[in-house]
Amino acid sequence: MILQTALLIGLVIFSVLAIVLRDLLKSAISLAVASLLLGIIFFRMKAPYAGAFEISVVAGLITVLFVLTIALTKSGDDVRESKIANWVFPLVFVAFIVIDALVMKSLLGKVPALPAAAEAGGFGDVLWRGRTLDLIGQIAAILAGVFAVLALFRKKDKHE
Amino acid sequence: MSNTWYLYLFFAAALIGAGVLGLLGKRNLIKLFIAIEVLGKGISLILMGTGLAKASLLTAQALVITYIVIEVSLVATALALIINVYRQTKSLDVRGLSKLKG
Amino acid sequence: MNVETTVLLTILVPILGSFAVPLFGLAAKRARSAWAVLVSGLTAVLPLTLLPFALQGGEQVIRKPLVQGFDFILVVDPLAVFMAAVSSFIGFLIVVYSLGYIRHEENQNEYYLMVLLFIGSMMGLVFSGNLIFIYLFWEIIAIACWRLIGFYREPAHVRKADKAFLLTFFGAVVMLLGFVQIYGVTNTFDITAMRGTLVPGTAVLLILFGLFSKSATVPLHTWLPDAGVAPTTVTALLHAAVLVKIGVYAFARLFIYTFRLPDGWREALPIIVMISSLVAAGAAAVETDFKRILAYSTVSQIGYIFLGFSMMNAAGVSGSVLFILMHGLAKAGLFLCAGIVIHAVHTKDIREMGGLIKTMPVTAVAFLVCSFSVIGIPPFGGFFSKFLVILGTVQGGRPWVAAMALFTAVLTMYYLFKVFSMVFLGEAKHPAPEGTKSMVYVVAALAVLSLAAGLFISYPMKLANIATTQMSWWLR
Amino acid sequence: MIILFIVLPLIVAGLLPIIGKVSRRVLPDALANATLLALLVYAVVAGRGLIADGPVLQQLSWLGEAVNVRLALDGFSLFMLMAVSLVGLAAGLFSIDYMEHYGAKANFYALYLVMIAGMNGLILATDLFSVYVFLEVAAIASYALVAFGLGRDELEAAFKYLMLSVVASAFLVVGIAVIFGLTGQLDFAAVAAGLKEVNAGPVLGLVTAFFLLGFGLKAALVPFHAWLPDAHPSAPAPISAVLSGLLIKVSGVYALTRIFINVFGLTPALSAVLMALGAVSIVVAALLALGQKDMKRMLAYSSISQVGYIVLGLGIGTPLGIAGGLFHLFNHALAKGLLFLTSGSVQQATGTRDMDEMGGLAKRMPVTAVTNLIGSLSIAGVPPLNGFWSKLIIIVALVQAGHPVYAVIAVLASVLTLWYYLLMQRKAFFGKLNEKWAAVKEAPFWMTAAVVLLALLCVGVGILFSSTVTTWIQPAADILADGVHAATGSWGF
Amino acid sequence: MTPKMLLLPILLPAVLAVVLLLLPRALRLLRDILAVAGAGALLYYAFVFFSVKDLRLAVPWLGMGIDFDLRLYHFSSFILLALAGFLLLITIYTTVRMKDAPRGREFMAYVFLTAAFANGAALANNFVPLLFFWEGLLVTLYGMITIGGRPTSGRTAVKALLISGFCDFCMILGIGLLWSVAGTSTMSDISVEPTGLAAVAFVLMMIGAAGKAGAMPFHTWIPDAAVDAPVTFMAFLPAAFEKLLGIYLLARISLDFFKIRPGSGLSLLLMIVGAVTIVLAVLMALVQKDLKRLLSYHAVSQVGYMILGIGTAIPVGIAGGIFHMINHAMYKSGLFLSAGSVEHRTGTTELKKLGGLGREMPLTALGFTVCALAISGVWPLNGFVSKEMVFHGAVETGSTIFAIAAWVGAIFTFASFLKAGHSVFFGERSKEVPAVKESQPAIVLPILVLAGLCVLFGVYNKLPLTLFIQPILQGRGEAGAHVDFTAHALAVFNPVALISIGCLVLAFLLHAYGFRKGGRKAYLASEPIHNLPGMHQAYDLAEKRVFDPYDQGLKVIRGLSLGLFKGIDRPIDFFFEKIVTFTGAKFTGILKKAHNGHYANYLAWCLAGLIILAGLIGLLAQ
Repeated sequence: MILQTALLIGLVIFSVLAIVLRDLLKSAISLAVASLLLGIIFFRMKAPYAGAFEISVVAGLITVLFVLTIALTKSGDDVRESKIANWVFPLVFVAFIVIDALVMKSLLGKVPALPAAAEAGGFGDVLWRGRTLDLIGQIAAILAGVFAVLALFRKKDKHE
Repeated sequence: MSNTWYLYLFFAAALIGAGVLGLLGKRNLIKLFIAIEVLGKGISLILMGTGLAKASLLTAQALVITYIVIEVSLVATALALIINVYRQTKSLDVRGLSKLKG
Repeated sequence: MNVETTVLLTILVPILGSFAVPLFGLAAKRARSAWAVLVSGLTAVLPLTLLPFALQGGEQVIRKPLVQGFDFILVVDPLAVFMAAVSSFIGFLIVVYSLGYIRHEENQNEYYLMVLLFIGSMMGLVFSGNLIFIYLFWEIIAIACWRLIGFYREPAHVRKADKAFLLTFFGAVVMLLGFVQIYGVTNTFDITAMRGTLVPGTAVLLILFGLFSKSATVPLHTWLPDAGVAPTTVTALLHAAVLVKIGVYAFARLFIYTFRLPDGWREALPIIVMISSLVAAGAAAVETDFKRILAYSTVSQIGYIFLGFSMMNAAGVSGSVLFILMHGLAKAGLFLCAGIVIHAVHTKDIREMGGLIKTMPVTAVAFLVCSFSVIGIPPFGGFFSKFLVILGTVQGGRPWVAAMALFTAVLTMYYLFKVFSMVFLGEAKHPAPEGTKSMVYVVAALAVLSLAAGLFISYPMKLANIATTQMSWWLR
Repeated sequence: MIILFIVLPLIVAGLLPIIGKVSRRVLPDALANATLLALLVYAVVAGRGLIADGPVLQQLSWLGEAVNVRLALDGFSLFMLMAVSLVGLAAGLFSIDYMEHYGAKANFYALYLVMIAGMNGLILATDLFSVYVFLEVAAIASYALVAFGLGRDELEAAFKYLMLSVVASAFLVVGIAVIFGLTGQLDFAAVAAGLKEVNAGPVLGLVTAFFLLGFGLKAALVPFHAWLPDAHPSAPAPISAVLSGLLIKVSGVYALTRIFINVFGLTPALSAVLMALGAVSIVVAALLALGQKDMKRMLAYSSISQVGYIVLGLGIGTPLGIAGGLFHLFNHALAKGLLFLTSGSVQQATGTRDMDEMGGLAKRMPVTAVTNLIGSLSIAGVPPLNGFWSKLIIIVALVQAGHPVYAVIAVLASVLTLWYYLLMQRKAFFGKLNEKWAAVKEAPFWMTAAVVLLALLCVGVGILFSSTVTTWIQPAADILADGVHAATGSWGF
Repeated sequence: MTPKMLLLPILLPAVLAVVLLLLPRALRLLRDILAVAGAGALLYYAFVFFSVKDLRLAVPWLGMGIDFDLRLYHFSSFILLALAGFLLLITIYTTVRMKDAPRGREFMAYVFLTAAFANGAALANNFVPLLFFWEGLLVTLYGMITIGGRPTSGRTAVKALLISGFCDFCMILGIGLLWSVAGTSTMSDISVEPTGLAAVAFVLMMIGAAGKAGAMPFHTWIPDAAVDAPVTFMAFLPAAFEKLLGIYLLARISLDFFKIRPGSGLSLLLMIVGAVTIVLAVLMALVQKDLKRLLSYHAVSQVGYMILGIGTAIPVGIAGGIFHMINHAMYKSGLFLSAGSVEHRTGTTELKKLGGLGREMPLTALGFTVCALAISGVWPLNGFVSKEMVFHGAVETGSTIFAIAAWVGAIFTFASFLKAGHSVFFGERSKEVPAVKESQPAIVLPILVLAGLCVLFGVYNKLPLTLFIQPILQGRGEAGAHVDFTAHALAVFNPVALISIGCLVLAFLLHAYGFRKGGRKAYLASEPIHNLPGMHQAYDLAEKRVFDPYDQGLKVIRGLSLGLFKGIDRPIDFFFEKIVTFTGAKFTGILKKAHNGHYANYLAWCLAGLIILAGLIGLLAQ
């Protein structure tokens, strides 16, 4: 339990780092680390498939995409970030955490929960039988992503 | 154990908060998208957390996986967009993207 | 041909005919003109065949069921027949006049289409027995007007067209709100089912707002003078003959035929409309633009029609019914005369005209005759209508309002003769010949009709009386 | 085979890049439009028969195994499918000529069909998460389509659209997750049943707010609207038409309505909030539209305003209000689609969207001008066009339900609507021909055909409004009316 | 004699008017013959009608109790006869006088049209036909004045039209009120007490009638028309027809419709109007330098006597008023016609340019002199008789102030005619006018006929009094008493008559004094009075039309119009044109500024919206 909490805290810290760090590459790496931590958390929550996916796809593929983009846009690093935001937002974030904690505490036990439904079968059954439509959706999303990338990187012939 | 899902929810909310604040405060396009990724992590976490609460981890996993796939599509599209923007404007500053207004 | 077929034809012939105009326009200019005259002529004849039916005091309700509550209902009664006959006839004259007037202009297809559509929608409105369909035709007319006002496509003209459309649309939707409120009370839009219902005061306010905007009553009148940028045929159609009468017709249809007006309104209305009349007459006396003067004059005269209807006694109502005819003839005549003059001298400013009686005597005399009729001087038709309205006002116990009305009549006389003197008398500044034959014939016809309507007053009066007794359920 | 609505466009989309290698133009054109036409025919011809005996809940079997693809076809979804296919087809036809100079037609159609598939999936889905999934599918495709021209403005618009959308859908997933956490279910019926058992007041309120943000942003309700006036004008005209005509309605209004009315049940509080959102959208967007010089931007703001009407009507929650809202949804889809298409014609002919530079184009492009006029008047609610009837029904419903203030707002805003449309007419079409455009020609055949199709539909629906209402709107509204708790008054006028 | 015959006096001239208008110029002779024959036929029928006296035609017309109702009885038959007589004379005169006028044909048509309307008005027994014919006269009035052809003719025509129209509109209102009070529009059925609304109705109808007759303050168009309109018109309408009709109606109003009693407020009002008209108009007449203008002011002044007479509400006074009406029509027509004759030959009517024409135009001079003496009330001419009756009536009311006013009028009337006659026909032959001949017979004949009638009606006053006047008043006065005014009509030796004669003498002295003062120039004979302190300024102001209610009224109308336009109409337009658009633009501007294109801004709205909505739902759910 404590480990899990520590992992979660780590997740938050790395996520925040990913946002706060100046250097884009470092942020991307922080994000990857956060994903890794999330994967481990999933794994520890007895959700191995999700954990695996998180680590492989998010920590892996997406990080690669980010790094690629960063590489392609190298000279765009020098965006001057808002000074005020740098001061104010951490404060707001801390306040948010406090509120979050308070809300969660007050919610604790207040929300009546239905009895948990027992799940039959294994993960495969659930995914393939229970969420088949989502699979079609995934295919559609992948198609959309692929076509989108194709469209955005096509050779512009003569528009305007 | 039965209440651990609140823990996940708490942290998920923290992640979402961080992501939203990042979206509001950052100016670098890539940074913005990293913030969205942070937001996504919060969402993954919250999905798992609720799955845990309802003892429907398998469904939750299915959802998270679908979510991740969509996220990948989205990231690909978004990054392609960002690269295109960069090619056009030679800058990654979101403030430069305010030509359309009024 | 029975009544039902005739009425349906009266509505459908011009509406469908209007959409055929571009097709004929593709074929030949002449074919298009012929078609327009044919359709409008047919439309003018059809209501006339209903006159015997109307003179017997007949009333027939035609019902085509649609979604419940939105039934297509037509009410054929003397009032409707009277109105239809008057507007379609004047519409026909104006189409004939147009042959000469706009023959050199562009966009004639659109012009004839819109004019016919206008006439057809007018017929639809006149016979409609469902509030929603009244509104529907009301707005189609607004569309047609809008296109017609902007006919010359000048930026300023189109602006005025937009203003007219917006203002009348604004009034109309407010009126629609009133209809909906009535629907909330009665659960129907069918006016034959609502006769004698006392309507809520707010609904009356809302509906009157719409009527005033269409009938160009102060304070919603300013679009009408501005609409004078349209071709004169259109302004004649708009101002004189048909468009502004819609409001008063709807007033008669709604608040005399159908609903009971709350007492407070019966007190207030005469004063409101007379103030409108007076203000417009004052403005007409100040203006120097020929058509604007006539437009303000229209606003002013509309006040009388409202006044007569609002008195709700036999003299007032039948006077107002008659007024619709007389004013239609005379004001159309005035506008068409103005059209001839403007067409010839290429200015609208009366200060730049003068002495035209020498070169265009027919026009001048027609103008004079129509002026007399508008002012209300016998033996022209306008006398009877104005007299009856004033008589109705006095009999309704409002001598002060009647005095105001008469003072307005003096003002009318003042500005109309000012115009006549400046345009036709005095030294000639722009001697110019009269227009084409079709134009001159039409104004002469209108002048003669104004005179004939006065000399043979008993015929239209009979119909007006029948219409009055038919619709005034409280008089029975 | 309801799933064809999702699968068929996806399959064709998958094939298109390959076909695009063979034939760059003709085959993609034909194939894509044939697909859309097939869907339309299927929806119109077969769909009504399918739901004759009440809503269909289809469970598919695949390779002999029962797989849980649960698709629901009822009056409401069939109505939406029909609308999507119809406007989709018109836009597709328009693209034949219009997308010519963008290049990569196969790619374009592929994205377009994926978007259609996403919308269809969303309409047929019976599961909260599936709704999200298909919403994202359609959204991702639309980001790319908005940026399809790859110009600076397009990219900027697409980027903003994407960023704001992503935030919205993030909140949507959070909401779905919370619902899942409360009930352990995702299926509409199960969630509805589950929510009845759980008394989760404040949490449900929060979820409602999340959903309002999520779907409200998709539907571009004020204050979640800011992306729309950037994104819709920047997209190629047919895409603008589909985005304004369909996407915001399917992924915004439809989903919102489906979930709030059929799943959550429309509480008075929710009804009040929806109506307030609708009214604010109507007024704010109408005022904004008034100040626009860019034709498509004006149309975009107008979309926001009209969506306000739809939400206002649906938010009343009475059967009449729902019917009015749905009817307006359909009418707006037709008319706004039409308007965006004509704006595309104008843009292609003149190369500008700035209305101040246009003027008197009616002379050179009569068909475009007339169809544009029909669309404008229809949206402004001028009879006898279709938009009038739906607005009328909404206003009647407002008055009947005792919301006179909203009725007044709705009415006055329609005057504003007419105002800016008249501005558009005056600057672009009605008026003296700008000498610059003396050589301009009427749009090519397919573009003209598409706008004429929609214009005829606008007029036809207006004249035959009663049969349209009874055939399409009433079944749809009945479905929703069942879901309204506070169902008062009887259906009918 | 069927009732349908009553349409004849209306239809015959109307048809004739159309025919005359349509006859081509070449057939001028035929036109003249037709006109004279028509007028003769009318006169014949008028005699026939006069002998029948009792006939009524009532056909349903407009519904609501409005019938086309014509009634012939002694009063209307008398008016009919008078109208027909004047018509014939004027027609004869016109055939020559308007021969070469550019719109002579039109003028003739107008004359007959006027006759048709006037006959109709005299016969009408229902308010609506009455108004129809009464107001119809406005058309011909306008048309005839414009025929004058001078640059200002149009303006004067409009002035006449506006003033008459105003009076007619007043009458409409009065009729409406009376109708409401009496409950019927059939004139012969109406007799109400003039109290409350009915009193208002009386005043309004009186304005209509007196306005038609040309009483002050509705007279100002007449002097203008004298200059701008053909002189025939002056003899025809203001001098004859309008007086006949106006006073006819005034008498009907005061005698039949309302029960006006001597000494009542309304009687007093009438008398005040009468007296004021007499004095002020005659003072204006006195100083005129143009014959036609001078005559026209007298046409106004004499109306005062009639109104004063009727206003006394005493039989003798009323009879005097009505008798004065017919007398006035005769001599004033005669005077205008002689002025026309002079103008016809000399081309001018300015007193200064004329002089000593008596020798060259003896018949005209004779006619003029007789008529002038008649109007001045010289014994034994008709003017003396009717004036005496009015004086008697005025004295009998007890308010001698009115009698004094009438006498003052008499003084100046005679003085001014001495001046006019002296300057035109007597004295030195003017050098500005070339030698002239007497006018054609067709011009002279009507003048002489009228002059002869003046003498006849004076010397043999029994004829008109018993034939025309007394039946009208039969049954008034003391119940059952037989009315007879002929007894002392020409009596000289009573105080009233002596005072009148004294006035004439005074007038002669005044003229003689002025003549001498003015360097023996007759046209300057009125200058001493003109130059009296106080008077002079008043005259100057009058010349500047300060007292002209028309000009002042126009100023009011213009001011009011401008006020309405600038004060109500334009602000409303400003509201729609500027304020609405400005407000719209302002709101739009603010909102547009908010949409600054920054994505963070938009995101912030979304989040704020989220928070607000969450709060709102929370609030509403409770």
